[in-house]
Amino acid sequence: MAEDFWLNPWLLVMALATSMVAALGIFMLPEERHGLRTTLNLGAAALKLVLVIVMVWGVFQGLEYQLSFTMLPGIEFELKADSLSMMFAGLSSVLWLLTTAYAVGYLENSPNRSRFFGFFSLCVASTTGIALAGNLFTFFLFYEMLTLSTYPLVVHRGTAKALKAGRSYIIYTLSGGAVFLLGMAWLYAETGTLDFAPGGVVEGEPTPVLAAIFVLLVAGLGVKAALFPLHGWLPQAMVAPAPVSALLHAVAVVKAGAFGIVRVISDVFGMGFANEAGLLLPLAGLAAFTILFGSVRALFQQDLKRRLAYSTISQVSYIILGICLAGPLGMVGGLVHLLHQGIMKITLFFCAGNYAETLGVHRIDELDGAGPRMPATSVAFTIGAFGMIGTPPLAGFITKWTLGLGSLEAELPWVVAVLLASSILNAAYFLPIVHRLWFRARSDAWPEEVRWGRLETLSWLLWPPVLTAVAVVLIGVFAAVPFSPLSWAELVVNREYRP
Amino acid sequence: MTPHLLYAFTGLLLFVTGLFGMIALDHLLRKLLALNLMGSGTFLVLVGLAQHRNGVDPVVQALVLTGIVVAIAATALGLVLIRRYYHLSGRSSLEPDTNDEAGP
Amino acid sequence: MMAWLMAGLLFTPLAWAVMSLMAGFRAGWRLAWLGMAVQGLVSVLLWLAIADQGGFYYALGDWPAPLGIELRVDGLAVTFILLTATVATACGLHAGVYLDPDKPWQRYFWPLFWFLWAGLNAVWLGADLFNLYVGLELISLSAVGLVALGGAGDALRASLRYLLAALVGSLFYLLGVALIYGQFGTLSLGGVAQLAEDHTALAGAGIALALMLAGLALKTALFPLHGWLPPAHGIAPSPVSALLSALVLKASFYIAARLWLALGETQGSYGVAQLAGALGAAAVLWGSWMACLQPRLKQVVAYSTVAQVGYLFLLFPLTWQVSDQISQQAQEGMTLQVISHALAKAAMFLAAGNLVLSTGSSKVEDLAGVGRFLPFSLFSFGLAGVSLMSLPPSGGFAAKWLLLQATIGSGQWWWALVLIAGGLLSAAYVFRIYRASFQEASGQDDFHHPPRRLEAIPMALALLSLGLGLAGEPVLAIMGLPFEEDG
Amino acid sequence: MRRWATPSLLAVCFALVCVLGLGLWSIAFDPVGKSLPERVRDAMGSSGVDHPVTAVLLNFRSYDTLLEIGVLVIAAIAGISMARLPSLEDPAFRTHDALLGALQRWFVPLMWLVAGYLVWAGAKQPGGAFQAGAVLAATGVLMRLGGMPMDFLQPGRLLRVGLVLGFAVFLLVAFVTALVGDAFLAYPEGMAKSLILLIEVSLTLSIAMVLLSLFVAAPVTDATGNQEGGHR
Repeated sequence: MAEDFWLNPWLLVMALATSMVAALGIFMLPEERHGLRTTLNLGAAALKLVLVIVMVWGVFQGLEYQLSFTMLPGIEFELKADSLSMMFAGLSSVLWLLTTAYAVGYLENSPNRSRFFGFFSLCVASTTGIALAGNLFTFFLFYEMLTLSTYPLVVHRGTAKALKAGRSYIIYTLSGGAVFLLGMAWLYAETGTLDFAPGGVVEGEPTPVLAAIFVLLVAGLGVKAALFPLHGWLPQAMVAPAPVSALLHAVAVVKAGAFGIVRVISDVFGMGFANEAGLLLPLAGLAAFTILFGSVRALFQQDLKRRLAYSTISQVSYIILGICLAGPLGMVGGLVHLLHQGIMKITLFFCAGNYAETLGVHRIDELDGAGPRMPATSVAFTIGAFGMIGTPPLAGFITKWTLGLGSLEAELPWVVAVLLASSILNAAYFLPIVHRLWFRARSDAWPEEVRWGRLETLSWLLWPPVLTAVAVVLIGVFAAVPFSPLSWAELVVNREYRP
Repeated sequence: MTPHLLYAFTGLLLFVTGLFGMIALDHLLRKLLALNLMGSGTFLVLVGLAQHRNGVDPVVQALVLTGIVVAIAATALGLVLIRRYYHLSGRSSLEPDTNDEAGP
Repeated sequence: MMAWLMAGLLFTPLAWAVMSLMAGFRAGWRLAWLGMAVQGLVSVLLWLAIADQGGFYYALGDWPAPLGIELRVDGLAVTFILLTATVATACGLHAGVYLDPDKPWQRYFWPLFWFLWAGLNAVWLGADLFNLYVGLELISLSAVGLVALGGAGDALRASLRYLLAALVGSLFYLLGVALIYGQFGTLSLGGVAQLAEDHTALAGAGIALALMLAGLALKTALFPLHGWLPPAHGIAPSPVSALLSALVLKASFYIAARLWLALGETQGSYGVAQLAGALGAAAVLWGSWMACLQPRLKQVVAYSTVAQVGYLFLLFPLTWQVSDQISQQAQEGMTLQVISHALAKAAMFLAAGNLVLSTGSSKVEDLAGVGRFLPFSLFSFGLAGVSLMSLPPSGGFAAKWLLLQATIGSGQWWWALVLIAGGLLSAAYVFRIYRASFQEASGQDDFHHPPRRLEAIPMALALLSLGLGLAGEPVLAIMGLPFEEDG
Repeated sequence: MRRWATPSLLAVCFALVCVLGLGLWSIAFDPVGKSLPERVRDAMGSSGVDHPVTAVLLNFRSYDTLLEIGVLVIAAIAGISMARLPSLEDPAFRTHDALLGALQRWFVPLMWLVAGYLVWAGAKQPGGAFQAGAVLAATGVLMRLGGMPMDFLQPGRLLRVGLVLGFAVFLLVAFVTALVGDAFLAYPEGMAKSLILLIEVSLTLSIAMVLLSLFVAAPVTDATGNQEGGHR
């Protein structure tokens, strides 16, 4: 009986449905039912987290959840929970809970909240779908749904700037989706299958056609992963409200792209095949270039959120770089960064949002003396920043260390140089901010200060970054403990790619 | 070459003449007449070709009768519309559509 | 049982046309409820029966073809009959609330509506070339009548253009029928197809086929013969626009497709197939581009129809002298495209009507701020847009997927580019509407709220079109049922 | 641009004539398949009438005819929907001409007689409902021109009943035959002749009514509506 419960494939549907049903409920609720909406939203988020934890446990025990039905002749709609998908699903469900709480505080007293939270939930439903997709077709289905459900969030404020950003976002992502579709259709015509399988489904000799398909798929995914030169939408999308930026950057959109690339390389083409076909090295080069390019561009940004945006462009490419090293250690490094970057980046965005909401500060040069005024937020920011730079023993260090080992294992020493250069650049654009926070005195008043009672800011806004900052420390320090991101990434690699 | 075939070729000629008128003429009544010419041409082809082949063919005669009734209905509808259009707008031709005068 | 169903199917719309002519608008609406229920029930039962037993020929008057007229009752036909019942019921329910019942001419709406429905059913089932002509005329004339009903000068001009185009198209078709009859001596499509298989590449039959296709292309508003469509579909009352775009266009296309599948292989040529595809491709690009430029909401939707119809014509190159499997894929893709476009476009026109009603303006730019007040209609519009953009999981996407497979499989990769580009261009005009509605308006609160029912109908249609992709397999399974010749 | 439009159109039309002519020629001398009239001849015995055209129209291909009458009714509906209400008939258009009046007195009864004959004759020789209806409608036109009051042309219930009577009878026959017999429009054994006659007579009346109402619907209503719905 208990066995049946653990194995129940309807867990997959329920995990998907929690946010979907929440979205529908929220759309139906009248605008002024704030309390009910918040309860519904947080309740769904918590329930989903529980479901995912159950499935994580199940997968850890070696179970595999699977559910499918035929959509079109030869095409299945398939949901599947393996260790890799649980990684992404776990990340999204944890961070969804936090981001929802944060957004409730952030959007207090602003209009159109019903619409916002509705699409917010849809967005998370799509992310879960992406994580649980059991074949490329299902993946694409949710991938496009994600595009659609994030658009209203990006243009939420309805200003000319927001609409412009939304337009560029949609042009980039839909074109990417179209390219991906072409690649997928071609792949199906060539191989007759779209399934995900450990070690890949592509067989036979590498051919130019397969290489072209690979390029199409990666290019389509690279748009969302903000791979150079397809990154143009990301800095513009910063006009969205802070929780949206946090979600776009840390959890949903860019990660969907990166996760998709991982799936394509490891479960469709197969690491070995892709490497033999010589497809991975150019991609690794592109990722390395993106890492450096993003960091350099970040140096010159004066707007806090834009600097973080370029930092994201740079950091997400670590994941791709890790996979492209084509070795187990590199893969562990890439996968673990999927989680690490998410948690660190969301901390930074929460903090940036707090500065904007509480003090009215958007630019870096206005941050002088924010540390003493908002100590908890600033400590969280500092931890996040040091994590990004890769200071031991924080999360970012684990990533860079593993990646470094991976590149040596793959005998690509130049990657180590890239990692080092990137760390120096990270320091160069993060440390001045930290310096301003703590070591510069404030001379004039804050642009738009709001007082929220006893605490430095609204408690809805304060707790999420504090919790994630603590997590950054913990996952770094206890990286070797079971269920830590690192151990799970090792589990994924061990289970699926070293059978 | 039977006389029936001659009818068919005449019908063809009428059809294309009607088509020419339909495109080249502006006045709506003329267009409608051209349309009727096309219709008559078609009926001639229908009967002529079939009777050339089969001799007297009651099937096509019946078809043409049906076709004539349909053509009458269409012509009548066209006339009703043209008349009302003329009544309301004072125009008897379809000038190039500008699209955005339309709508409430 | 089957005989009763067929009798009910043929009888109901015509009988209701007669009865509602006797009644006023309100009484006509009450009658229509009953009629739609009967027709819907009959359609569903017939669909189930065909799914169970396979298709058959129904000889009217008990005179089998070629002497009498036969109806071809197969999976595809009943699928379209069911589709017609769905969309027409939705439009009818919408119209009953939407149209102003006090205008004296509205009483004629219902008879024309029912005649239109009857004509559509006649075309779906038709297997006799001349009978199809009469069915087409039944559709055209009632559609023109609906567009013109109570209209002002502009509406009349639009309906006149529509009428003239439709009649010229019909006459081209009829001339083609005349030639076919002269060539093969029969009017039954099945009989013609059989003879054509024994005598391939007859010059006269090829010309006849080209004539018929040209006429039907004009009636289907294939680029560059689409000029009559946007004014007519844009200016008609929304429920009528929905009917026209969703169903009426498909009728002429359906005939063209059946002709092509019966005769194309033996009497057609590579040139004709590629030309039809090229014009369809041009329609996709040009229609979408024009939709991006239109200032009026309903014109945007109307041009979108021009574009979406273009996809259908890719059927011609993708079924000409290719393997059975690819032809099957293309046909399935075409069917799904017809169904999903019908549902989505009807939803879109009805939702657009609601939006126009509530903002009191037909301009796209006046939608600013409507997102806050009318999210339900806007949401329906958006969901329908998903299908038009052919994003998953909509029926439009499933159609595109199958067509993509067919293009790649047949090596005609250039159509794949058209499919992809068309999807992106349609996103451009759909997002243009979204964008306008997300704009924050300065203090404009002057929105009128239409009744709930008006909002629910487009939503239901949009959801159907969205869900079609998920249920593609069962729908296609019915459509592709083997046909039993003796039935 | 405009200067070249007509010549180039002419050229296109000429090319079209050539192509179509070629097609016609090739068809005329290379027909395939069997001949349909033979089948008509064979089936005449059970058709219920003697004249083959009538048999085709009202028996073999009666479904075509049913739909065709539907098309005619649609045109009539569109016509009366645009007429000024409530009366279709405008007294201002009446003429009072003594000669016309005298002519009428002679002609109208004669034309009725002719119409009746045409219906009846349709069973054996050329003639039938449509011809008779046309003659009947012409009578109405003549009466109207002569200033005879024709109250039944007011678009009231009477007119609408008249318009659809033939269609309704035809449809009812079709439905009943489907329920009791084998198929839609399959006349039961031995009843073909009387049913066809019933249909013919009622069709004659309706066709005349349709044509007449289209002719008489001259005055046009000025009222136009908001194209979109009435809720604002």
